[in-house]
Amino acid sequence: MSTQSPTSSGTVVNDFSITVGTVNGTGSQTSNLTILRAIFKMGIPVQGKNIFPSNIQGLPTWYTIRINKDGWLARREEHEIVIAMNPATVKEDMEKVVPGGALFYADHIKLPIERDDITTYPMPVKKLARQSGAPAKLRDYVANMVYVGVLAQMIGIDMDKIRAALDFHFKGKESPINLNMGVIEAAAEWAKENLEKKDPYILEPMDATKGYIMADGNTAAALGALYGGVQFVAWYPITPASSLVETMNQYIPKLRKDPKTGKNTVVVVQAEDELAASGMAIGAGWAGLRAMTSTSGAGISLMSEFFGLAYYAEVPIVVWDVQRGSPSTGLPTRTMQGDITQVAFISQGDTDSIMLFPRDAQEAFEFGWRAFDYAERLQAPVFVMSDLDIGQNQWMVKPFEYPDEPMDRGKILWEEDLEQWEKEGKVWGRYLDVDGDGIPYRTVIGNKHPKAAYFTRGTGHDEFARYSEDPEVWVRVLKRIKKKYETARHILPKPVLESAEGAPFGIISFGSTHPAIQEARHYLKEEKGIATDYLRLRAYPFADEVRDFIADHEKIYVVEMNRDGQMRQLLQLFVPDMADRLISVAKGDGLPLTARWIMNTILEMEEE
Amino acid sequence: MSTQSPTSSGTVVNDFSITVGTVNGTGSQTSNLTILRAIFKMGIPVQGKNIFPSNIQGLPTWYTIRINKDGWLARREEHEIVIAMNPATVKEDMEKVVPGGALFYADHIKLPIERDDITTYPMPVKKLARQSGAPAKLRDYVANMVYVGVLAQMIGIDMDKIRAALDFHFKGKESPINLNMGVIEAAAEWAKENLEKKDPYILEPMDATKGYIMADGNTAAALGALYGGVQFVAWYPITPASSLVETMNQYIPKLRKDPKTGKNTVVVVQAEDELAASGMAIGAGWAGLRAMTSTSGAGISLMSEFFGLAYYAEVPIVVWDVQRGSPSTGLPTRTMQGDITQVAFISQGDTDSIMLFPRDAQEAFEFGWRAFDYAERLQAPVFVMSDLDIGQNQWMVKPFEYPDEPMDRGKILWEEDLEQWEKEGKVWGRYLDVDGDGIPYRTVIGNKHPKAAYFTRGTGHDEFARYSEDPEVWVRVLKRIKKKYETARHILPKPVLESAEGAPFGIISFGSTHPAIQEARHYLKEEKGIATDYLRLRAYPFADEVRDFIADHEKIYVVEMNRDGQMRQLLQLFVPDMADRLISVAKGDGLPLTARWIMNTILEMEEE
Amino acid sequence: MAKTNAIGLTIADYKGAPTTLCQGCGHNSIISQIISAVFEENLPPESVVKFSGIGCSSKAPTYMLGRSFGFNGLHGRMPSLATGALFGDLSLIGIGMSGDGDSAAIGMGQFKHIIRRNMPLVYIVANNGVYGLTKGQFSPTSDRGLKLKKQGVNPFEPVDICMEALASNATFVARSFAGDPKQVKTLIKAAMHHRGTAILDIISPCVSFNNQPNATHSYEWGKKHEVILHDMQFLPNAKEIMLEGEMEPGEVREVTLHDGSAIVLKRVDRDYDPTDRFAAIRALEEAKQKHILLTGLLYIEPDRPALPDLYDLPTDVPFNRMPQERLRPSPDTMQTVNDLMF
Amino acid sequence: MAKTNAIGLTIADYKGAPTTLCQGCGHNSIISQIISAVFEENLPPESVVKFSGIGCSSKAPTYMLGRSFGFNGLHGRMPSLATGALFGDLSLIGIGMSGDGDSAAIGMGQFKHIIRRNMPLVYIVANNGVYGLTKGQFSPTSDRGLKLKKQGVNPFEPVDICMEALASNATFVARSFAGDPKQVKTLIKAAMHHRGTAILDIISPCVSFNNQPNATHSYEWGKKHEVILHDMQFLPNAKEIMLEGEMEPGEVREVTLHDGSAIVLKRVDRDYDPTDRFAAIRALEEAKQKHILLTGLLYIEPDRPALPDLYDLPTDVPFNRMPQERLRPSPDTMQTVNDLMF
Ligand SMILES: Cc1ncc(C[n+]2csc(CCOP(=O)(O)OP(=O)(O)O)c2C)c(N)n1
Ligand SMILES: Cc1ncc(C[n+]2csc(CCOP(=O)(O)OP(=O)(O)O)c2C)c(N)n1
Ligand code: SF4
Ligand code: SF4
Ligand SMILES: [Mg+2]
Ligand SMILES: [Mg+2]
Repeated sequence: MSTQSPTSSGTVVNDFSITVGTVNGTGSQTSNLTILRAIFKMGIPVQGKNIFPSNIQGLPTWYTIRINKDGWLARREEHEIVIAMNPATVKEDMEKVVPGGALFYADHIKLPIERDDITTYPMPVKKLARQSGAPAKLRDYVANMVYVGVLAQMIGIDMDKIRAALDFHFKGKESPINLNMGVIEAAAEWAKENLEKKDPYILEPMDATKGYIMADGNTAAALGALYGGVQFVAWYPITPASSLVETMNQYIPKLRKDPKTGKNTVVVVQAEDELAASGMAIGAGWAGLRAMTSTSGAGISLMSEFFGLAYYAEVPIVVWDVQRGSPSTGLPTRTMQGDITQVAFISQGDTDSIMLFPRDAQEAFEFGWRAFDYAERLQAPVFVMSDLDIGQNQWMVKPFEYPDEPMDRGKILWEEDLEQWEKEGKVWGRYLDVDGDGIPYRTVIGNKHPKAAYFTRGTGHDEFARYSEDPEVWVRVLKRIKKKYETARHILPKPVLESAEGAPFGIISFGSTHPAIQEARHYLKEEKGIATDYLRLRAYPFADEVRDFIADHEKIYVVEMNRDGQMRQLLQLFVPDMADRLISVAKGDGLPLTARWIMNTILEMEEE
Repeated sequence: MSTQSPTSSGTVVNDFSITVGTVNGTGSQTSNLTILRAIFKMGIPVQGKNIFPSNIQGLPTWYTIRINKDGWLARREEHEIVIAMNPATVKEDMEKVVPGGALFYADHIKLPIERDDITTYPMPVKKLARQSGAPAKLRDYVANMVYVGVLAQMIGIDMDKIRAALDFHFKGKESPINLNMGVIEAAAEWAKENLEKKDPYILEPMDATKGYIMADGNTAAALGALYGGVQFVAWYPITPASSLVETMNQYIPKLRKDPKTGKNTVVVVQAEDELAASGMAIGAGWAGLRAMTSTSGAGISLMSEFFGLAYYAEVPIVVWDVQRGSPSTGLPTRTMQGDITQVAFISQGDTDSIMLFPRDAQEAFEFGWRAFDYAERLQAPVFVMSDLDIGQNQWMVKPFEYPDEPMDRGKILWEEDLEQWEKEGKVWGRYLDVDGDGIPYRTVIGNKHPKAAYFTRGTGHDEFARYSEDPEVWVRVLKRIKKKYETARHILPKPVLESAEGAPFGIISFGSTHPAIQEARHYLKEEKGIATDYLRLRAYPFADEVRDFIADHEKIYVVEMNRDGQMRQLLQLFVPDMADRLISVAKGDGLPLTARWIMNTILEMEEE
Repeated sequence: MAKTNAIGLTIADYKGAPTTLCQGCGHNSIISQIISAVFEENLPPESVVKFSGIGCSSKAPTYMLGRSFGFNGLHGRMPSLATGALFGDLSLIGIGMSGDGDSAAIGMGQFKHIIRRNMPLVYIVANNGVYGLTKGQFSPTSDRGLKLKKQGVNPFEPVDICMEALASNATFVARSFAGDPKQVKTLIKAAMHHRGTAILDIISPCVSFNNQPNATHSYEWGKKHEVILHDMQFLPNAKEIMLEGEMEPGEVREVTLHDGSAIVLKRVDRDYDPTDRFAAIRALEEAKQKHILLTGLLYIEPDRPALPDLYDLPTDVPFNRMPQERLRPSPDTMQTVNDLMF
Repeated sequence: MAKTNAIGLTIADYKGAPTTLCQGCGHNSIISQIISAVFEENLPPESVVKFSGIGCSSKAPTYMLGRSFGFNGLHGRMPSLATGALFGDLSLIGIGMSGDGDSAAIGMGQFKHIIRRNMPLVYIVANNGVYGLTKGQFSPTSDRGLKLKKQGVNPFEPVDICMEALASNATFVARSFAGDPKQVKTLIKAAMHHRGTAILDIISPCVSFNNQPNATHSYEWGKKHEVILHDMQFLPNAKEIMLEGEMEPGEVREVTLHDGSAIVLKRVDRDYDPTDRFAAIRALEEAKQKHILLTGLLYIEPDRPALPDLYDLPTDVPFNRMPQERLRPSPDTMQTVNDLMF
């Protein structure tokens, strides 16, 4: 994989991974983010992934930071540097270190060093924490700053950049910044005096992060929604979706003060459960508000019945599914792309679904606003299928771009429109397909035109929203709705294609696997000489380009993070005539896929 | 279609359909069932279908009785005899009558007879009802008995058989039997004196119903479950599933008194909603009871989250889905096979589902008891996919057969078993695959062995039911569960194959479409000379025979009652290499498919 | 010519599709009173929005106010739909129709939580103590000991809708009886002016499945056992308060609502203070002991903030008419936001 | 050697996996008291079955009674799972652990309806007024005015678990405080012997997210404001009733449970009758006014039939051990049934 060949000087520069093993609830997140951000500020491409347990305090947790000068930032399975702060896991942590790597460990941990192929650096964590003068209840927390300082010294993280990171984290508040900085500096000083560098891993400033930001996908989604003009949000807390709305709450005062009155233009309701959250959002969407909810697997299941209503009554609503390890309560703090087929076939009866698949935080922002345009244009639920990796980890991405299109409120008729229609002798019926695209016109509450009102229901209805049990009416309406999804195929974000000369097979993937795919493709090309074509899906139902791509390849590997190859199943149904070209490369173990696993799996299948 | 060619005497004997148009809530069901049963007792094959509105009283409702000497009993679209009792629908009812057919109508309905190609018989319904001496509040009801009498006279229904039908209906109670019989006889008398038979449709006794019973599928399912030893039922009322448990309640005192103590051996709880109903049933299944719930579409959606738990925690439970018109609240009083893909992909994450597809009331009985054997053997939810047509209509079927196999309680370990295992040095873990079939051994509450207890959860767990977030454990357990469903394929009811010499294509179908398929195949053969092979699915996941059948045919029509060809989708995923052989013949308009529609659709596709 | 109201509409402008409920169903008479109340209050039908769950009761909105928007949602989920929808235009009045099954069984959670949020809504539980639409199963409000044809005898203590509302700190709790149309109408008027969730538990007999004379949800029982807490009058404008002829000071209580309208309550048997929550609970307990159908305004708290009051929303234009310029942050904020990302 | 109880087990036989809850979490002390109560009652761990929903509180069953079966179900759905499961063997004792979010938000419906059915279960709401596991959002029992880090200020009136239980006619309603372990333990013992749903609303501080001194769910507030209704003792065998030394007749009330055990309540401030439902409601109202944490057995009705009593079930063998011969109708019934079909 990533080569890590020492330079002439015997060092490995800007190309390694650091894993920190701590106990959760001890504030180690601040330390890890500080390291991450400082490296980013040094201009070195970097990404952090948090592998944490489903509890609040006291269990093992790991944070992995990948540093890669070439910008390959997917998860790796190799750990060049391991920092062991947790006695409960120190043994396995030590085993993780690659030969030639380094282990930093808190020196109060009794650790029989069983390996001679790595460098070990004990750190006097307790002593330094005590010396920091921090109050007793902050000791654990401060202890975690010790490893920041030691590491900084040993691999060369810029102290200025560390201060910048702390300054950002503490929003400029002097006292915590100074407290932390003091510990870090003391630790660095200690390391300088007491440790001798023996491992090869070092950092050198670069210029490769200019024009990038660091953001997590939930923040990006929240911001995207706010720029999308979201007006109504109903939610129920659930990992890993909670921070999406919580972050939104933080930004509302900054971003969503009405320029005219100075008042708020978003309503956020914490519902009593997911059924109510979806009901409120659908009510709001029906009433003409840009409405959304945000949840994860269990919530999607509970909302099923409501999604069927929104589908058949044709109510716009945006649903963020920040996917986590499933089935059932599963692995609440792990990532997966496991709800794809469920959403595709959600709710009783014949339904269709619109799904968007953001690649990372940047696309989460973009889909964050666009999703409302699709939902209102198509008068249908739009699911944005994010995942824990996108949602909760920090991604190095291009800055968010201001929406390049005005808000599309879809086909809404107000009083004057209805008058105009009347003048033109046009007949309005809530479910009439006037334009031949399957999308009817709608009115919303408050419209004072005496003919504006209609009665919405989930039971059989005709084009004028009247109750109907007529078999032909039923079939006609459902066929027309199907047409709407045909229209959707042409409106939704197109897949992104990357072709290479002479590719023997294609790869299809989507969402957070993107960096790993790109890296795998790079190695396939560089190490095995295999060029690959790559289609990154961004929406379902699929565009024609997807069919073309499949038609162009004898063999296509569909890479995804679940057990059953769910996206492959949807693709097989899309191209039954070429269903057997689609080969599943699927793993859903809760962790982001690595380039190595993708490459090896494909190579194995190629050999078969 | 069915030929109806008059005999030499100009009559059409035992081969026509009668449709009765009434107002619901007026007791016409009793009249219709009386007609149906009397004809059945005359030895003539007969079936009734109720097309009713989703309200309680005052709306149009139709009941169609098909009489066919050759035993073709699917729904037809032709109505030879129409009885019009409802002023609101009399015009359309008149239009329904086939040329040469007969219209009976209540003579207080002002009806300009616009057709001269049919015979019309006015009936003095009010007068006869008045003369019956029935109390005023029973007038509407009695009025409906008038048409029974008139019809009986005009087509020749045996009065003895009518009395037998009433006797059955009123459980031998003299006074209602006599009241009704009085009206019917008076009406027959009146008809004899005042009407002249001009249409050709008459009945003649046969001997073709001996060895058959008449039963609805919900009753059959209820009985099946009772013979299956069901112990715990939790439900929430919903059309068309309610009568399943309501009927069960009626039979419990008769069938489920403990032979030892004379006490009851079934608990039925009406829950506060479907979430609770599924939760209770899963709790009971977990505790070692034979547990079930019964619902329809909306309920399935609401139960989604719980099904995921039962899947992953491996809890046996039987779920009856009596499907109705969907999506959403849809057509609550119409039939459909619309929940197939939803159930196949139910709940968040990767899941699998077991579905059984009963053909009619008889198979509903059989699957009624077998479902528990599968659920307990496989430690998984088993869905029995019935529909409104099966569930609520009367089917002429072979008598129910006593279970030919003992109850299979699956792999349960009691105290002595655990002791034995210990002696043999075998290790028990709740989720250990000891036998290689993917099915672990379980213990249930009350087991007093100190090592019997385990902790069940929907979160990640290892083979010993211990909490785990380990990626490898997660993958291993989910793979093992998948294996269980591979085992299921070999255990579940095999598809039923009917082959014909020289068939140019195959037909695959399932459930209540069976009679229409058989009739369509008959016509294809008789009228078009096309022999067909037919595979009737009975279970999902599919058996190997399904693959073989598809492999044996270049072209297979998959016939089903929904919009999207849901079963075809599942089949396509089962045989991606032959996915394009499967052609969807699907309609979901709320009514049972007719043989004519199936045949014509296939013929049209053949021409294309 | 048909009588017109102050805004020039006739009662026909307030009608809906012909009812498909059973003849004599209590729900039909509630429908009539809603129609009359909105007509008499001179509200344009467009200013009302109808919501319901699933059930016979929940079908009712189809049969009234045909010129009002309506949403017949899912079983038990009316409150959430209404909550979201009414934010679309907070100047509108929401009327929610639900049943005892809809609100006390599957909908218990949403029923309790809309009350907790005090979302303005006229929340009617058309309470017949039975599941009508699914043909006569027990509901949570069925009498203990009630015998139904296919269901046997109900062994459970009934849910008391008003008690539940009070336990959840509802700001408007009333009980009435479909057989007492005048009171129903007055309560609906008052409820439409209440700023908060107004719970109306209206005993509404199901003539098809639960109208046996001994059932507390029957016409006969209601007629025989109704005891009113007070004589009620609703005055759209409190300043105009004109006591009915016979009323004497001291006999009358008056509650002023947030919009200046008022409810005037005339003493019948005893002085009853509808702003005393604990008294309301006691009254319910006593009614249960005495086996009477106690009707009237049990409790009102006119001043608790309603849900929309918790958001500082613009009021110059309905929320669903707010233009893009006021919803999308301006382009210059983008840079600031990106800077905030690190 | 470790102390053994009457059935020869040590406390270790009642322990579970090591807790992964936060140090100092109130739930941990509830766990300890459950362990002690079962140990002291001399119950084999196999005779208890544990249930829970989802939340920190719902994780608790893992950390106790490792030799008991347990089912950690879904968020808000503990009551339904427990209801179904306990029919498997009605001789067992069910202990359900839930949280305030689990029972008062998503689980409100099931909470109310298990009470209505009076299914025997020790139903503990470990009430911390916050969502612990999802990191500190408001729960329906959060104090009005509570300020949480990422959530702002809670504007809603809290749900009162005990009030809700009383409104639903619960047969056993108690409030306690994790900081008062003795009372918690006594109540758990009594609840285990109650034939019906026993609601224990135990204020159980969340040290990570809601332990500010002014929060009514904090240790500090609880310690300062706890007022006990009575001194409690639980006697497994009523015949043995031996009043504690100082007790004088008249100062003491005694409630006998269905199995002959008894709760003995010693007067503290005033005489409190825990069989008077209305008095319980009043006590809750007063406690709210006075801003105190009133703890003790608020209400008990020992004799109402429990859900299993409504089915005439065999008792000679647990239901889940009943053999096929007693479950499947005999072959000769088949003909009769077919005859019934017409
Ligand atoms: C999720 C769901 N479950 C069940 C049903 C079936 N259902 C329709 S109405 C109803 C009960 C209605 O009772 P109630 O609310 O009291 O209204 P009523 O008909 O008595 O006025 C039920 C259970 C449904 N429509 N949706
Ligand atoms: C259906 C569903 N929605 C949301 C969640 C996320 N969730 C887990 S625990 C919890 C709240 C727990 O609060 P509470 O019951 O008060 O327990 P505590 O952690 O405070 O003890 C939530 C919302 C979930 N697991 N399932
Ligand atoms: S069944 Fe009952 S509730 Fe339904 S419409 Fe008829 S009378 Fe009314
Ligand atoms: S977060 Fe709160 S409730 Fe959860 S374990 Fe920690 S202290 Fe207890
Ligand atoms: Mg009702
Ligand atoms: Mg809590």
